[in-house]
Amino acid sequence: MTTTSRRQFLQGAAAGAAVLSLPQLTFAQSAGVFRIGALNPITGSGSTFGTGMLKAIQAAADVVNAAGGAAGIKFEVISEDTQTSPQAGVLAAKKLLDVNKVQAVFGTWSSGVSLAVVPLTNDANVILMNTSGAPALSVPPANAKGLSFRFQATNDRFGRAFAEVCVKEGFKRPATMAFNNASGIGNADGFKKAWEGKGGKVVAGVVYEPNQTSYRSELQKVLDANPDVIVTGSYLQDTTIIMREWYQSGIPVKWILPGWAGSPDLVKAVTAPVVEGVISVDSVSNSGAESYKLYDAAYQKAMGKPGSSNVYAAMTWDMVITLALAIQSAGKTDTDSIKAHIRAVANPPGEEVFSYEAGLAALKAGKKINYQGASSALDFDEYGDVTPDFGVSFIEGGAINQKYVVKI
Amino acid sequence: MSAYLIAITILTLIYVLLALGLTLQFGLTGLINFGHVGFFAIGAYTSALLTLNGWPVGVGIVAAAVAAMLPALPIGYISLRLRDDYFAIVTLAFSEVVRIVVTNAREWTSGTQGLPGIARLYASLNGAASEWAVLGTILAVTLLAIWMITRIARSPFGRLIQAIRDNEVAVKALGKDPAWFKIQVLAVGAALAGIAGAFYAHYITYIVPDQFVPLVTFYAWMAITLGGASRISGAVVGSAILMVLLEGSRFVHDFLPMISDSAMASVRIGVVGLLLILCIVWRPQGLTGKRGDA
Amino acid sequence: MSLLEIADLRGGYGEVDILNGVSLTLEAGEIVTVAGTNGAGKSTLAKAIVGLLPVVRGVLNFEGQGILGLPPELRMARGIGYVPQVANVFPSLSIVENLQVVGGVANQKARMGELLDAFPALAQRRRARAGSLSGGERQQLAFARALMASPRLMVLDEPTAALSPKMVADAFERIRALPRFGVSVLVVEQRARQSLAVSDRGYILDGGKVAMSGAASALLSDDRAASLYLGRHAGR
Amino acid sequence: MSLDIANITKNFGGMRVLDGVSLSVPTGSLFGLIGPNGAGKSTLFAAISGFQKQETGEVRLDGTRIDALTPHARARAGLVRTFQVPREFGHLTVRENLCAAAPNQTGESLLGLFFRPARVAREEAEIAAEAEEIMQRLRLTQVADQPARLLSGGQKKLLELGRALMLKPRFILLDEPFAGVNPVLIAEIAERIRDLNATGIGFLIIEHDLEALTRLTPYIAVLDRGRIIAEGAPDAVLADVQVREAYLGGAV
Amino acid sequence: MSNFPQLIANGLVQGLFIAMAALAITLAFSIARFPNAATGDVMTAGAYTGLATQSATGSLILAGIVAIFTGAAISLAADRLVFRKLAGRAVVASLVASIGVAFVIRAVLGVTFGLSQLVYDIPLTRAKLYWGVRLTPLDLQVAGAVALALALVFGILHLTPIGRQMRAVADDRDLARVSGVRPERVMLALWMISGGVAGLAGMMLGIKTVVEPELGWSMLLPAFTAAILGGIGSPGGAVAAGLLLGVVQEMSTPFVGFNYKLAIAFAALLGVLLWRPSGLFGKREGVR
Repeated sequence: MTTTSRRQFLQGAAAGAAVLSLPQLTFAQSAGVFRIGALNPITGSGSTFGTGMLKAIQAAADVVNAAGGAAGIKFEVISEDTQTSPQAGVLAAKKLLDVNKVQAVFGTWSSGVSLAVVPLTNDANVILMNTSGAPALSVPPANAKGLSFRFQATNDRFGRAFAEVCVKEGFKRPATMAFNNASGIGNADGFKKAWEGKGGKVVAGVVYEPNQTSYRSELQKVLDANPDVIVTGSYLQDTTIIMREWYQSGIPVKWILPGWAGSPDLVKAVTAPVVEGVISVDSVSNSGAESYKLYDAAYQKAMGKPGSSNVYAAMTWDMVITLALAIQSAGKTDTDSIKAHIRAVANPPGEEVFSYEAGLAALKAGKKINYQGASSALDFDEYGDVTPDFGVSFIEGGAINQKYVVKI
Repeated sequence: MSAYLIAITILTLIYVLLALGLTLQFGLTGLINFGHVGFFAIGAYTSALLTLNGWPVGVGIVAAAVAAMLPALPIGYISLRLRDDYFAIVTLAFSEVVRIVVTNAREWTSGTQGLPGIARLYASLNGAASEWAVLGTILAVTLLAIWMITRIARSPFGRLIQAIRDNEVAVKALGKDPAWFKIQVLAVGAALAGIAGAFYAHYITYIVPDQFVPLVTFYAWMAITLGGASRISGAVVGSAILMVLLEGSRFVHDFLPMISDSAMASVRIGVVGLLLILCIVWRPQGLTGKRGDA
Repeated sequence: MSLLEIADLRGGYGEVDILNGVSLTLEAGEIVTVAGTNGAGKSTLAKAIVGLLPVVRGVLNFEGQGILGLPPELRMARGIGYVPQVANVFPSLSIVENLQVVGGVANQKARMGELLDAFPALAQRRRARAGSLSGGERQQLAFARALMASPRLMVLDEPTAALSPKMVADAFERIRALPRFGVSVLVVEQRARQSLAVSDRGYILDGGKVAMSGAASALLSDDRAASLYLGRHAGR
Repeated sequence: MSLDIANITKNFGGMRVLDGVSLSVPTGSLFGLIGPNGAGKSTLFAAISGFQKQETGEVRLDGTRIDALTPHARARAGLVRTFQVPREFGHLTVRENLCAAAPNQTGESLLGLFFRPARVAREEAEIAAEAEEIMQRLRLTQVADQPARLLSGGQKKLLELGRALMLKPRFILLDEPFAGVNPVLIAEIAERIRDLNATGIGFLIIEHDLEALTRLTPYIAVLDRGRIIAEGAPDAVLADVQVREAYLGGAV
Repeated sequence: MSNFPQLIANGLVQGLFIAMAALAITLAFSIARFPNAATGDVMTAGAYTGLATQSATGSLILAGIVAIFTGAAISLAADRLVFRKLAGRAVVASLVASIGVAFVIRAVLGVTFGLSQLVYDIPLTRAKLYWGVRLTPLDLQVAGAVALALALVFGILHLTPIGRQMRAVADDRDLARVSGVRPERVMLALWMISGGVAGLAGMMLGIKTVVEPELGWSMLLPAFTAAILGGIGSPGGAVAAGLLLGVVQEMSTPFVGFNYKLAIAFAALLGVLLWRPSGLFGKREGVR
């Protein structure tokens, strides 16, 4: 522990909060450690995923450390809760950056939090890796320095994937139901744009408010338009209620859900017969890859659930591995070097690697590598966005079986 | 001082501005305004939208104060006929309507996408200097507000609003219109909330309707309850304690590492709740009030 | 042994004492009037006796036993009835329910029957909500309610405050009759002359202390009492 | 010059509380209003002072119709009322209660407060002096700096009267000024009212204490079941058979 | 063309939940004299314990009983430890303290049950058509349970000595005490009933939706609105207003869309209060 950081911190102790942190040892600054700030939605509307995302970061850090670190440097994970709120997210980020002196921030989930935090990481000249969908994150001012990397497909890309699935499945009369937030509306609007671009027509669209006891009137309005499929931008909780109420209505229609809603938790919540035949689309197309299996095992161990129940955890897992490979490749831990090497280790060309150990070995052997992530092939474009392929799964007898992959 | 503590101080001062409005409205006048966050939201959106359209931040902040005051007039006029506790719910409903409107008026507010990239105050200065400048500006505005409310409290106007708190009907019998005074009190509190909202928007640089939920109002109420509703110092002390509670709980983890991260969130909310209860039971008049003030 | 014995009673609502050392006694079978200037502490004394005053110190014995530590409901169970000045009935309860609500009555039905017989105006409207009664009817109901548990002492706080002159006379008649049923009365009254006229003894409070006391007739004829506390004109 | 009430009716639910009340009270007079409980006296006050809207009827003060005005506007026009149950400003001191009642204060406008501080200070001094004088007149000086909630019922009645006087009204509606007041003080209050009346302030007084009222007011009216059933000199009115029947139950 | 009968039915079903929550709030208000913001989290507690019971025993009846007792026990404890100490203080003190109680309850539930959503294991049944209105057996069961709970509450209030005493305390606490009513017993009964209603309401809501930590908290605002709309302190009014609120919200959707329906509820609140300042079933207050 350097005396400066401690003294600086104690100066603020009069503010009261600081007193509580006296026993804090986590911001010890020793040469061989790289501090990662895990900034996840532990509470709030993202709480379904937050803890799993954090566990995946920790598990991946353990993998890196067990392999001797990245360029000999061990990872240390310091976590904070964004509470899925921009304000709490900003304070949490300030704490991570300022008190814990983290050198990268991983795993902001909702677009609101990412957009609020990105100016801070930019100021601190620190990498931010997020799992948000808002298009604004790709461009300045948010990504003015190119330090922001997005491991999730943008809402727009999701919408395009939905449209591809509709074409492929031969649907003619799609309708949309969207949760009234950035992601829900983004998905539905993206779909509408893509579908109409193909000359199709969306027969009905509803944007609904969260936290209702029933969505029956909303559902009724959509069903009144007699669609053959309903495409949603929704979350687990509301989807649970909607699926039940739809099932009870007895009206036949097909569903296309985003993967975070059409998850094993949904099947568990509403029982298998209700969601039989529902199509779930997610950007984790690599479920056959070895990297996914590694992640899945780690997740299973940490959370007691299959990795498929939390696509964001796969993304945060990949964040750690990608960063470690980039550091290994750069041989240094300053932000500019890391930024410069992320694409080098994740994008083609190069030898496809699926685990940190393999990547490490290849890099040590002086090879150019292309990390294939657990969440996607993980190729970053000029905006720091991935354009993953989308896995299309069908819920059959309670199991979520991936049938094919669409590319956009 | 570290940037983190500056950030906490800035947000504390924003809460002080909110709480001061409540001190004036509730502590002095007896108005139970449960819709404070509505005025806060109007201020935030007004300044954000103006500056995003090229107006200077200074103009945005002034406009925020004015825009927040505007709805205070009709709300005051319509609902001041109502009983105190009904007024509370009507104002709460107002703030929810504001949130629903900014959520759904997508052409103006981009709805749930939120407004990113709101200009920062003193953006031209480098990191630390800019933080200090922001802190200094908000501190100056807060001190001005404290001076203003103190002056009001000790004036004939202050005497009359306290008379209204004690017995509104008697005030009417004395030839003074309580509604007009209440509207003014509402408007002053709304303006402070609007300014607080503007500072908030320019500090966080991103606003979205989710930030303007009733919980913000309750936090401001907690601040004046903890600090003491009938004293101006109560707003300051209470806001500081509130922020220590909210942020301090982040550090509880360092004391109790055995608590899992997800449980930590529950522990945090439990600590806030527990301290709130203890404070009210143990010092009903708030930390600044004399016994008997309550 | 006196029925009620008060010595050096002090107390108030918390900030300042309103009672500054009141001493008085009341024997079984007596009617005692407590009069005094405004702010002298008359109503406060009544509240202290029945247990509704938050802060009380001193001696308060009922039938020889200290009751200062008892809550109002237990004092009532010991035999102290109370008719407050205003708000003396439960407006949203019916007349019958107003009587039924009284706790600890041995033979509730029979006792209620007796009281309804004694107050025929109430018996007629037994299902009516008390809130719909006139001032006089409310007064009767308040008396009946207080009598339900067969108290041995009734504390009346300005029982005529809200009544028209016609009703005032009725009310004093009712008070005068109480000792015949074994009920002693402590009545706090602004209409001191009329009240003393039906009383055995009287106390005059001033500044939270007893300023004068004595037989009712003596007080009524006392010049000093008249000029300082009772006013010159005779009551109606 | 008079307070004129013409044909006022007022219903509560299905009940007619005021049934065409008309009354003309000269503004310089002392005028008593009596009636049994529930006759509608306080409701009549509420209608005159604007606290309740009547169904029909007119109220004029010195010839000007005021029945469309709000209560506070009527008070500003010079017609001030007190309440049966005192409505003191409990957390304010007696002195502050009186000061708060002073009309047209620059310091009660936020603009005035911040932009004309000198004028506010000057006015405050004047108001304080006035309050001091009224407290002396009403024997409230000893309790001047006590919170009003600690006063006795009678003192609160005096405080209400004092607050009304701060307005320098033309006409005061007094609702049971003697209720809860010690008999000795009653005579004094009556004396004050007479003094004030001599300075030209008119009074309409509701009171149950007939003795005290009839000594004070040379003219009374009797309200029964929402109607004026008699008015005139006290002796004549009280001798009226109808009045004795309604009000005194025939037995005096 | 909108199917108004169906919208009314949807609204009534939603209104039932608002009504139950509003009933718990209004009961507590009538005697304890403050709007209890912990009601929502008492509901959540009922939902969780009911769920735990159901998954342990498989019995929904038993789950209901446990939910009711949980609600009652938590409310009693909150009264003992917090609210009782604030009696006689300003309403706002109790209100803010009840927010604190709400947070503590939520914290305990969060630590005990975690933050992910849980669901009751209820077999889903298809809806049936009744005069062109589609209703599920679950809707009818919920309605039946609410009706039963209401009948029970009103029976207790009007037909039992303790209910009479509760109403007496609601009218005038001091007068009740000098009439020999023991306030502790009344408060005990009050919190048991109010808490029990909240616990049951929470379980019903949990069955209808999903069980998560903010289940009851997000119900609080509509419930407060209904309690006030019905005239606070009036149990019948709270229930009627809750149903009305549900119906008005759903009926408004063809005209204002789904996003403004909450705003419509508040507009209705404002309209009613301007027309009848004491709520639909509240007592009128005049100035004397």
